[in-house]
Amino acid sequence: MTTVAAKPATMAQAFGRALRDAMAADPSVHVLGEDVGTLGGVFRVTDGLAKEFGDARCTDTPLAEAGILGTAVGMAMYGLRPVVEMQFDAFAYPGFEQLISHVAKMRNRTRGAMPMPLTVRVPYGGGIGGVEHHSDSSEAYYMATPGLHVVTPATVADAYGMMRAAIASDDPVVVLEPKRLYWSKDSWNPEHPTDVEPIGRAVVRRPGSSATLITYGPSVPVCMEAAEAARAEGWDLEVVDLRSLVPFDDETVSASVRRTGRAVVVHESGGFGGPGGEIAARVTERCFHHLEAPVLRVAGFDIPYPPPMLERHHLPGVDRILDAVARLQWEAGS
Amino acid sequence: MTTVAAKPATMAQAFGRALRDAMAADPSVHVLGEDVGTLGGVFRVTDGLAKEFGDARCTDTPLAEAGILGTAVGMAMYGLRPVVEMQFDAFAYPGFEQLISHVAKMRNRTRGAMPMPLTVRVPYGGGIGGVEHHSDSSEAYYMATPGLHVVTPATVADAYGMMRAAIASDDPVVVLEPKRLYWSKDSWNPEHPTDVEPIGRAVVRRPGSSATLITYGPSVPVCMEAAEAARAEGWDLEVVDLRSLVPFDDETVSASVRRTGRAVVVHESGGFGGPGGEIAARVTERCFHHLEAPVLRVAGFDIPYPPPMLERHHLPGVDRILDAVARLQWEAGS
Amino acid sequence: MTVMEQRDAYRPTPPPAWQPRTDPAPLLPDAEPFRVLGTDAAAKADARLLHQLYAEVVRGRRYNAQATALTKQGRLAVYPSSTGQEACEVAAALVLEERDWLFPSYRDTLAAVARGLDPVQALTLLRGDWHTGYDPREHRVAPLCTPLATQLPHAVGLAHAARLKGDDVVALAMVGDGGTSEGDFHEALNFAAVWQAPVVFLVQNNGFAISVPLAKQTAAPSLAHKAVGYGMPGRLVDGNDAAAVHEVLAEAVRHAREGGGPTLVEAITYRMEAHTNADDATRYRVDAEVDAWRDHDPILLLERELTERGLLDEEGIRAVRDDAEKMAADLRERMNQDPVLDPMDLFRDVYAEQTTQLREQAAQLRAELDAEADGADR
Amino acid sequence: MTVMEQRDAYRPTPPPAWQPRTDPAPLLPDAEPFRVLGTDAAAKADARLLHQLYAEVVRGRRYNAQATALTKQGRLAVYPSSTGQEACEVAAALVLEERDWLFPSYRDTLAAVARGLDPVQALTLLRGDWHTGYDPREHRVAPLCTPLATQLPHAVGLAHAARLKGDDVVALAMVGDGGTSEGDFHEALNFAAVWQAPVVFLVQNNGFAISVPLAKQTAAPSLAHKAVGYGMPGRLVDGNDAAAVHEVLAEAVRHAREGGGPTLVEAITYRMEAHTNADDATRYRVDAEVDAWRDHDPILLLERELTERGLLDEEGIRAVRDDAEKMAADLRERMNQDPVLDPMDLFRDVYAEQTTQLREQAAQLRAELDAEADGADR
Ligand SMILES: Cc1ncc(C[n+]2csc(CCOP(=O)(O)OP(=O)(O)O)c2C)c(N)n1
Ligand SMILES: Cc1ncc(C[n+]2csc(CCOP(=O)(O)OP(=O)(O)O)c2C)c(N)n1
Ligand SMILES: [Mg+2]
Ligand SMILES: [Mg+2]
Repeated sequence: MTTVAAKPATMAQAFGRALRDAMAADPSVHVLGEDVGTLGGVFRVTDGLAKEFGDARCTDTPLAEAGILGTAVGMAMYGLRPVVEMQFDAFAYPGFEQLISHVAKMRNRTRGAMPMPLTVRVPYGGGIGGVEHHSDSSEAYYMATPGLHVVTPATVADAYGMMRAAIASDDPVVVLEPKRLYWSKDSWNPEHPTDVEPIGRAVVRRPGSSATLITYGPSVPVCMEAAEAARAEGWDLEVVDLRSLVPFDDETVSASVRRTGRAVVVHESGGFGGPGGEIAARVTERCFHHLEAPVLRVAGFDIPYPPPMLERHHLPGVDRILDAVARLQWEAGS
Repeated sequence: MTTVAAKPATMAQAFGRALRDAMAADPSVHVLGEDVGTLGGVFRVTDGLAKEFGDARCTDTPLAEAGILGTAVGMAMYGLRPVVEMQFDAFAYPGFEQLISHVAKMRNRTRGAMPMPLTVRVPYGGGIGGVEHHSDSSEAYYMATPGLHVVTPATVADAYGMMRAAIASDDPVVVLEPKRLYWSKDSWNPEHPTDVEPIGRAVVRRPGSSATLITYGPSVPVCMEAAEAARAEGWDLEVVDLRSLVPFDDETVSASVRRTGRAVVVHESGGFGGPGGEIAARVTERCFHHLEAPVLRVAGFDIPYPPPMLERHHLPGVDRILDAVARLQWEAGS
Repeated sequence: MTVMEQRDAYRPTPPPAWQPRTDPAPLLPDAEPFRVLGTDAAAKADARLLHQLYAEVVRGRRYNAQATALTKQGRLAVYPSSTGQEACEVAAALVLEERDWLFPSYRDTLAAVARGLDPVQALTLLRGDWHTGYDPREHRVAPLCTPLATQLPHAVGLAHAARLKGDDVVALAMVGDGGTSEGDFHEALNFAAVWQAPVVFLVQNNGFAISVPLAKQTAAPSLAHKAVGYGMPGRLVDGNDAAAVHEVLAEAVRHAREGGGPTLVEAITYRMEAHTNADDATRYRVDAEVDAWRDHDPILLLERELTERGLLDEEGIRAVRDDAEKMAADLRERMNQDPVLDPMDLFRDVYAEQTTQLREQAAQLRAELDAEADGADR
Repeated sequence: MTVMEQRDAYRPTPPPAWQPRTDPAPLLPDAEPFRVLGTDAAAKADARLLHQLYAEVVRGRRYNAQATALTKQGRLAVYPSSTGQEACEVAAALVLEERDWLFPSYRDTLAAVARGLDPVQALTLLRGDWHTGYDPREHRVAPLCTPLATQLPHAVGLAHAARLKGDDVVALAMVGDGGTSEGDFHEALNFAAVWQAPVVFLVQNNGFAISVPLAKQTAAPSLAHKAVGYGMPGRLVDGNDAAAVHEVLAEAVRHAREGGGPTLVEAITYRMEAHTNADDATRYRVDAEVDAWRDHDPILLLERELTERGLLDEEGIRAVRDDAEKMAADLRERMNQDPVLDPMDLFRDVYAEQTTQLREQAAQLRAELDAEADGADR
């Protein structure tokens, strides 16, 4: 979204700006987590918040993820809107009981009396040279937990908009922040931030006619690159950025696949039991007679996330995506 | 598996017998968990073990699931084969960090130096009138975690065989024990238990030609019933019991679907992000040109597990399965 | 390496960061559990309060008996009785102001009822027609919590939030001896102490976690001794002495209200019945142990005290019992009515707004139900 | 209700279950951290041990400096330095017998190296060519552990297993001050105490968890005070005084070995560098605080003690430094060689046997690599 006054900003800055604006707009928004205060977060997303709003609004907690989520549940019970940071994907696991058994279910358990307007920020994914436990793609766990919304932006503007929407939501939203896009820059005007769209709509990032790449988060730029490269092979690829994994925008995705007749789901999370299975299955259920080939998946391998020096072999890249496109049973050529 | 001396036994008894035989055969097998000793477990699966093998081999632990899994990791590091019980599905969640970050990854992290021959017993699923947090189907979480094997029996004989195979495995195995089949009985001879098959093979429980029901665990008997009922509608349904979710037996499943040309995946776990997506997607990838209709899914709804008085509306039953079969685009009739 | 050059600067001192932060002595519990009834301290106890505690404890016992009976009649899916622990349940409820919050565990329906909750609503979870059967905001009673110790950080967060808003609210959170072993117990107490949140943690040490006795649960001198590790006071109290529990909790609530931060209270009591109606306690404990506690029954202690001081006579006892019977009869009658169920409720309140996916699924169930009804009509 | 009938049986007694289980007094840490160097206790210290500690601490400092330098050269992905904490690292390694086990956290590569591990192997994780770069069984050093406090239950389980097998093995587990807030810390200590497992828990309280100072982490009088809540002894020691740390740990190891169960040791020390090379410590602490600790440097304390007692002279210092330089040169040289990588290793050791799925994926990568190589050849 380029406007006249647009200046380049990083995705990390856009997240931070969204937190700031949400805190300024609503005194019930509280940020808490490890190192979010004085340090401004290990990715500097919360930089400046403690200074502007004080320790009580942006709080360095003791080092305990279940405690962070659990106390946030209590704060939400009292009407606050906590935004918690899990420092890295794998360090959210100690909090899974609170997340699954309380955050996700509280509204339902209490027949709506106790909503959980809670935002859980999870820096996720690899490609940053992190040592073990710092690069997990944990979206499958969140997707399999009814009661949670799960979103993940791929652009600087979406980072802002989704974070605002997540905080504004009366339901718990897991915001998966693609670590390797934190420093991606885009012309984006923080003085006139994009309108905050409600959660749940996918978007066609690149129209095309030959096949659809269905993707999200850190894999969106890779797919855009693949679509560019595919032109040389004579394929005009459409790229759909899901943006929201829960709820899922069946309409946009199915419309695209019905148009193109072929689809590849791309994500860096492990393939087996990963998001791609769900996506491929529901696209097939809805578009079966429009499909020229089975919906294929390009995903991370079904292995523990590899060490930094080997991660490039694990992550879906342009070549692997094009290989999959080539397997989409093109009658004529390639 | 009926033999001459066969007597009816429950699935709970078969699990218990497997534990007993494994402990008798191998002094490195240790059972630990909440109430597994003196009480014999809340489902009585471990009944008698503490008496026969002593407290040190069958240990009542303090009440802390991460502690149970974490100390079991240490015991496995020292060469023991711990079998841990998570009392109910939802009470395994506090241990997820240990499970995901250590149990599943230790072999890989240490290049094979430290295998994790650890069995995690998880009573799972609903249909027993349990109050909240006692009926979760958590298999999606385990399936999405590379490094774990995930098995679930549907018969008394398999309960025995799989538990023995799980304990014998040099890798961590999550044994999902279908709670509502604990008291299911079968003629089965504990004096001549079935051979212990290696983990990973599906089995055709009922041959058929019209369509394949792909299922596992607590949904197997429901699918068998549905297949019986389907005869009246003129459908001859094949029922495949997956038995092992990880590794997945693509061969058996694909062979069946290629033969029948139609398939429905049935499980009581929530549909969205549940096992069915993965299964449907991989079947479609492999059998696309044999499919007359998209692979459909019959699953629990995408909601927190309902209270006892409403659970029958949530659980996939015969009618819902037959409805799905009817939607498999039969050209002629039904 | 500039160490050699620095050598002259060296003075043998303790590490710079070290200042003993607090004196641990006042945080440690007394060696013996605090008691009131049958001791000299009883003379100072307020007669009205004693009588109120008595009436509520008798009602509580009757409530437990009635709920257990309802399981036998198939009217409840399950009931974890607090028989023998009524003093703790009642004191926890009475010690709070209206504006305060109670965080009960799954065993504490009685505390919720003593706080004013409709018993039928309090039993909804255990009857099985829904999960939490009441609006937690109405009586400021959090949902009965089954995943052990997970309610403790909720109490801390709520109390902390109230304090940040400048509201005078104390949270009292209940947990069992077994629950103290969970990581959430640790994290909650630590957050509470660091934040100086107005929370009181009440551990009912009833000797068992299902079948597991305390000795397999902890090697600590007492559970109250855990407090010092968080920098909060630990208090030990006779959990069957309602007056003592009330006094210790009242003190802790006052302390919290005045900004003094959290307290950990361990109440020593005993679970007189099995873990739930589904449990077989003979597998792990002998009758003699149970019998030893009959002499120390919370009703007995109060009745003795009140009668000896002439504050209660046979007539007074009868009046209290009659009141309890009335409550029980009312409960029985109302629980004998089948709850009104709507299967479509499955899809309510999963989210503020139904997702497309849930709308589709709701439509599917609706169609199934209609077909069923059609079938039934025919 | 048979209460009235029982009334005569009533004697005002404490609750039957109550016996104070242990005397908490011996479990409590002293008010001041235990020190040896520069105090009267130093006279009793073994000269050989002091010299060994000195040599290892100097090596350790040099190792830290070298590893940090390697990050600047891009040879390590990241390095969490233990500069300033070498006394703890070294004492933890030296206090154990060969057959014992060490459970280090991600900051404790130095302890692993001091225990005999090849420094290049110890740094594999941080270089990034694999995760654990050594066979843990070889030197009985568990994998360097990043998820905080999760290694503690492993240590307990291993020590417990060894004891069950009748082996004389003690496990020493290391954790930071921040790590003590995690539920796993709580659960591990509780299991250890209940099982009386031969484990020693060493908390290096270095004042910070990344940017978070101790005061935001805990309100306890000391971290060592947490011990009493588990029924184990808590000990407080000057973490920069290698002789003191060694003595306290040796005592705890002996206690564990003799069947006395676990001990919690809090060593008070200071992280002289940033959290890792990627961290900017100026954001959360001032130089003056760091400087205050320079006078209390672990090398300084040892050097002073040894020189004052005539056990060390300039020549001896030089010898120790030369040895450290040699180690550093060797490390530098070996780390400057590119590790040999095989992408196909991705699929090794996920399971004992590759699944069909992994075989398919391995074949895919193999084909890609071959195609790449072909492309490169052309
Ligand atoms: C996290 C978790 N693990 C296990 C259980 C199963 N469970 C229910 S009650 C119980 C024992 C609880 O003991 P205690 O905390 O002493 O409470 P009490 O039952 O004595 O009131 C157990 C193990 C649970 N509810 N939650
Ligand atoms: C479970 C978990 N949560 C968060 C992190 C991220 N993290 C890495 S080190 C660190 C601070 C640790 O502080 P402390 O325990 O005092 O050890 P120190 O770094 O001082 O050695 C944090 C928060 C982690 N590694 N594991
Ligand atoms: Mg108890
Ligand atoms: Mg620290």
